[in-house]
Amino acid sequence: MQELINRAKELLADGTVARVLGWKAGDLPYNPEPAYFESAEELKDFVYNGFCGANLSKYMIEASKLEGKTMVCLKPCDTYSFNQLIKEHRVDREKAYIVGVGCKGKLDIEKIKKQGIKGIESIQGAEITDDAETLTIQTLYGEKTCAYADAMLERCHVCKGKEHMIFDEQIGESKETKDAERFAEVERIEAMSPEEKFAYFQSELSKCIRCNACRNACPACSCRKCVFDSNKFDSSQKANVDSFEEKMFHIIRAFHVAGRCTDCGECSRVCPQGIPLHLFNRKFIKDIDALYGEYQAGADTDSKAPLTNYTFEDAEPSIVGKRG
Amino acid sequence: MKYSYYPGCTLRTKAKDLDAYARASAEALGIELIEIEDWQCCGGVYPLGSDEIATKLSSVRALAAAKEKNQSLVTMCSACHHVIKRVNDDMKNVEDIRTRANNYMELDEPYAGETEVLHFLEVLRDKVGFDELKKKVTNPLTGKKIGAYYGCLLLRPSKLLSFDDPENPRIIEDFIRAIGAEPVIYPYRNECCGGYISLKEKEMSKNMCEKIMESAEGFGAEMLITACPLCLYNLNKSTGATLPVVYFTELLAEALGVKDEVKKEVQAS
Amino acid sequence: MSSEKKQAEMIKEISGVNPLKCMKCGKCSATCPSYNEMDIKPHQFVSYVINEDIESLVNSKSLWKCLSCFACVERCPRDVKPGKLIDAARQVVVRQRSQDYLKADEIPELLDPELPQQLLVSAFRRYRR
Amino acid sequence: MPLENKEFKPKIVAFCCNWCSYAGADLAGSSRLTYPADVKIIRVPCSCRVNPMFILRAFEKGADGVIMCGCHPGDCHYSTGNYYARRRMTLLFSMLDYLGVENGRTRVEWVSAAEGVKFSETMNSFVEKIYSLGENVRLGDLRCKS
Amino acid sequence: MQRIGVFVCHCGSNIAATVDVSKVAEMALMEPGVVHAEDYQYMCSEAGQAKIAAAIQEKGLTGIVVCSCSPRMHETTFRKAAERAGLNPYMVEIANIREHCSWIHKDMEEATKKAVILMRAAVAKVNLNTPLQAGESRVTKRALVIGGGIAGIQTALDIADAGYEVDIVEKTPSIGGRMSQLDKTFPTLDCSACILTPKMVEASAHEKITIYTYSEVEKVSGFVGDFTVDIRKKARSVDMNKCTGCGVCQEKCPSKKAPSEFNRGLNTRSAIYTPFAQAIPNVPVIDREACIKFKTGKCGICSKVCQAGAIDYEQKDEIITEKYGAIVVATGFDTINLEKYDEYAYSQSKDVITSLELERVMNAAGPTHGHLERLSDGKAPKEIVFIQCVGSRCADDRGKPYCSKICCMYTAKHAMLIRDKYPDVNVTVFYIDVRTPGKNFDEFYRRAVEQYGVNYIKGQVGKVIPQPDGKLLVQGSDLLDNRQILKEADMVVLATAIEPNPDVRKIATMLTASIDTNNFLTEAHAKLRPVESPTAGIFLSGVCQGPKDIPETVAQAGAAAVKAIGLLAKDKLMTNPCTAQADILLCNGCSTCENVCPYGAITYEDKEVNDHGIRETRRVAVVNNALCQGCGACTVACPSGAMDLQGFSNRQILAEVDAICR
Repeated sequence: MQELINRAKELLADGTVARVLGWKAGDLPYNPEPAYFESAEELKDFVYNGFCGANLSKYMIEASKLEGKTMVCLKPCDTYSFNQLIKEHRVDREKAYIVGVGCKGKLDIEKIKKQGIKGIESIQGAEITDDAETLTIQTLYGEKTCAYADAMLERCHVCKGKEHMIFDEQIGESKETKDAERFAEVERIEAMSPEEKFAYFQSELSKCIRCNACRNACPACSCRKCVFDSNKFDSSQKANVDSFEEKMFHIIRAFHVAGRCTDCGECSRVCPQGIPLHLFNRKFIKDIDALYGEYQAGADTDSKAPLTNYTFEDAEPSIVGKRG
Repeated sequence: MKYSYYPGCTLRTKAKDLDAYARASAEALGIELIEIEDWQCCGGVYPLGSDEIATKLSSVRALAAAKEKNQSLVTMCSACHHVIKRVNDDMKNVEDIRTRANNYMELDEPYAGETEVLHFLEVLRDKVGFDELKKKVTNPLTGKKIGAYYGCLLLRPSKLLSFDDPENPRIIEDFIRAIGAEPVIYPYRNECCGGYISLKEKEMSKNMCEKIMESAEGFGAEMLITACPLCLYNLNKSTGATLPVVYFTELLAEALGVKDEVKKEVQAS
Repeated sequence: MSSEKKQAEMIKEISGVNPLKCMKCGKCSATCPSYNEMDIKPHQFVSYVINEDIESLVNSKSLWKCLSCFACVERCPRDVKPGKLIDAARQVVVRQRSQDYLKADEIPELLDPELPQQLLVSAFRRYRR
Repeated sequence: MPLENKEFKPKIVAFCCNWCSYAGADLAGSSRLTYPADVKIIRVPCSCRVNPMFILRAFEKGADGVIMCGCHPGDCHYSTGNYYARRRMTLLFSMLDYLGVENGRTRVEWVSAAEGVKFSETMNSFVEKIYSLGENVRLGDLRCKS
Repeated sequence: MQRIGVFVCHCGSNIAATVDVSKVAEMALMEPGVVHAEDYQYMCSEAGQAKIAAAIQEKGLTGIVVCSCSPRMHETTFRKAAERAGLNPYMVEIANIREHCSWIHKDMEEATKKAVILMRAAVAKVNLNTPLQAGESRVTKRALVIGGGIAGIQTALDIADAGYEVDIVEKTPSIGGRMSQLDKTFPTLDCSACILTPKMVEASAHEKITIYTYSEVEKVSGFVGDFTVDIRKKARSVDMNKCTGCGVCQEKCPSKKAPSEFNRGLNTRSAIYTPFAQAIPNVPVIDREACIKFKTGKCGICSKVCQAGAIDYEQKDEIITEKYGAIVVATGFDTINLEKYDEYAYSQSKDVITSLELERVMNAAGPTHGHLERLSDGKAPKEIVFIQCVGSRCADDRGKPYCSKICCMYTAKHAMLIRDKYPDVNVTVFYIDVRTPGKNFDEFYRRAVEQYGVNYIKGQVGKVIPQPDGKLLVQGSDLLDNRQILKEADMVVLATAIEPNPDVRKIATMLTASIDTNNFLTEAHAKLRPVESPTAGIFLSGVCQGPKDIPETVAQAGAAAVKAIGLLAKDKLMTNPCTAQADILLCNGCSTCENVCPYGAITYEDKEVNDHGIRETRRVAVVNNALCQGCGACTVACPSGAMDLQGFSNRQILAEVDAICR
């Protein structure tokens, strides 16, 4: 972390960048938030640890409009999002000084709490430089421990890899955290009977409160105005006429980002209701891979997206019924 | 190359030698034919009726057994090939038959036409390759003018069997070339010999066989080969056998130089 | 439904053939190797089914003269496939017990030493229930 | 839940492209090839004009089945529209299937202007399927248990 | 709020017999925005249109719904009627209660209910309609004809005679097409070349016609009135300006083994060749596949013997880019491949030939110099069998489901000509039906039977059986005598099905012209617009649209020319205003729409926007209305809904959905 701060100070000092986009400590030990830093002074609040899950690439849309360059800290998985935004002309590569930061898996406070660890005062072992396999947590009720891997976000268990897809320089080591199959959960649902699938999604989606946190965090959901807020489809934000709208919202949101979603997992991370929203996007990714060839959004900036592409021999929609 | 082998009733009883030739040739070609356990007779005729289920089950059993081993199913006999391949197609494409047959079968996993059904000639053409076969021939049948007799069951209906061009086939001719002999093409090679009716309508099938023989002879054939034991019997029986008619496995064994050995064994047993 | 109509429906059902597709080109009859032995010719099978004259059909010699060689099935340009109709009519007959075309007691005299197993098997399947 | 005695009359929306399928439906009409009145056709210029939102909206408003018809792949009046539509619909239908919605409620069929017979056959079989599936309950409400 | 008038047409009894039209009108009055509703016998009649006009003026209507036949039939009629009464034509919507309702339903109550719903959907849509203004585009006064057969030549001549420039693009080295391969033509038995050659000469001499032979259309862009076409002029290896057409090169060329396309492969030609003696232009091409010089680098004899120095081995393909206002497709046909019909032994015997091959055999310039002889041994045949419907009228995938239309007549012609010239030759025709609708056609066929004694047998042939002695045994059925026939023949002629030229698929794709399942180009209306493609500015001439004989082809060629002339005569065209439009306030500038636009109609520009007080420069999509054809692909690709389609807007379609599901 110190190395990052030092580098940020240098870049600010020599005028390479006008500001730094990173994370600053929050009011709790586990809720750092994205922040701009414009001076060495401000950088004293800079943090980078296991709780810095937020994907900063989306902030670069606005930062691209600002005067001067912005140093942005991107984890390997965030760089996919950044590439995708370049492809869609939403960010200006020239306005970004990308520091690829190392990552050893990001933490999910909910997972820690689920282990019965309450009244958290401080957490050790979440620092990025730390090799510790274990988190040591001071609570009101004394010291607790928790294995780092057990506290990791779902997305880190299916990590796309340690490589930064785009960067100006790299700081810090990354660690392989993948220990699960990316599509296992999707496959588990696919194998259910229609009744089970329906029951599963019904129970998950009934938690939705339409807070739009998923939409706000999603780097692909970066429309100036969401269709659900505009009157173009008579779907503008209003009291839901019926419960169908939630489902429509999530299906359409997934559809709009299909072929563009890098599977960064922010939607699920930020959902206050803990709905596994990534399972919608990942279903599309799985289908796209199977039907139209492997495709990883954000792996490059110039390939044709699956939904703006076609082949003469593409599968017919009836394949859905035939897959059994 | 390992295959599930379905010998069929005739090659198991009256025509053991044809089976023995086939096995010996296969061995010479590095093909392993593993006989399906407890196979049952296919019935010899494909039951056309869309409501026939019971008559299709013996084929389904054999197919499911091959599937279990993840092997293709190979037959030497055109009738078995015809019946099993068509039943397989039913299992793959006709939902009603598939459902009902599976209800009878009580397999661990329902069978849905996954197995590939091959006539041994197809194995030679598509898996071994006739060029490759040619290289393995030690005793080429040079100079022999042979007429291929296809009959009906191998070729028709062509859409289902997708074996060869039903009106102008070439697989047996290519086979004949591969074993060093010269094929004679004659127009009656895909006309029926009347095998199925030869039990009750002897005169009719005799007429048909004679037409075939005459045509082959007219175009200069010295010998006919066939891939169907019923045709073999009928052509030999119903005509004065003006031309010798032999089974393709016998010639194959001869060309591969294993025939005499097999002959001895069969006679001994 | 009259019994003839029922039988006609049954033949259509078992065979899967729609006789109305026939354009009466006669290619089946031009193809059939047993043509001269048949009293009802292959192309006529279609009209017998359409006209529901099943009585004549099931009493026809043609049922037993058909070789099941599928030549008419292969060459029919209209996807009618008269061979399937003939087979279905034969089924209608042999499914009635007493109608077996091959009687058990006539088998021994038809046998000869080289007769392949499959001929007997297939004869049973074609002629008997 | 539908009343037991009430006869089920499905609502079925058919999106038809102007150049092939709408014309195919016209041909079915002028050839007097019947299909159930439950089908109502909406004319769109091309199958690629059909937004997944239209389909979901139809279900939201109580449709029991939605079918989309376009020119055969390769024959699109705008050359490539139906290729995009094909991918979009495949993914959408797969998603609906994933959510546990009976996939028989959605269908895509390519019908040319010359295929009046196919149009009517398609509609007949689709309506039959919808009758067999019954009223659309799931798509109407995924969130709350009724 | 709109003021909408609903007009329900009885269409005589076509609608009114099944739909309670007055009920529909009555129900319409309950719909939002509807201020007027009436029903009438024939809405499309002058009186019907007058009713619409009167209502527009009297009730101040702002929108119209006509419940009638398909919009494909009368949308334009009603739009024009509305326009005459002072209403924007795009404020008119049609509810199709005939083709989609009355004609397919029997139960009056059910049909009426459906008609009401279709009316509601149309009303819901009109409520959201906005007046649209058609733009204008210019017309390039030049036509392109693709294909240089009789259809293409006739179309080109007719257009050129009207004073417009025409280019003909022909794939082969000469114009003339299939007709140049024919010997005689029915039903008058004129010599084909004698009537075709003058037309070929006329076309080549016409000052308004440019002929590109040995050329293909490579790329088409643009739209009606303003197409841009790339034509690939393949390297001929002969300088067209220098060549005198003396023919010495062809004589001296040592490579003479290439199969002659013109003679259907029945004999061979030299590597440098003109397809036939009367070829236009009379300039040979070098077949580089066959040429020794191109294959080995050695030879060059043609260059040595050419006094004009016209041979140019270095010549390269050339791309010519030209603008056209109209394009006529006249790509013609070929016979189907007989590979799948080997029961007729076509690939097994040289004496089994197609009818087109027989044309060449009977032609004095053909492989046998016009002598009727067997191609296997040159012997004169004594018995000839013709087989009809080979590959036509087939329900399976071996052949074609349609009737090829010309075979009955040309077979009668062949039979007659053979019997006339060789009275000792017996001719038998196996037929399924003899179809002779046409002026003097049946009389012609009867002459073949009555005057020339051609033996017609009703029944198909099952198999042609080559015999060891070279004869052909024909096994067929005689359905009238109920017998199977075995007939020994010396030659068998197959009336092979015709199919559209295989290139037409590629061309149709470039033109975005629709094609049916048999690869015939689709006409805009089967009865009322038979020579126009549904794609504006594309016209159809000859067999590319459907099987037809020479008189019909020439008639259609003329009709296509008239339609093209009608277009070229205009100085400006009204463009379809139903195009895409980007809402720049919503546009993300992501380029997704650009990626799916088949017309390149979308570009991105940096534009100054004022988004609720925020002024900034944004990258936004801009639609070129002249290029946009209104497919809507972009509207769905756009995630933010910035892209919408005028006339088929998201809200309009959703309103229809809602109305139907209500």
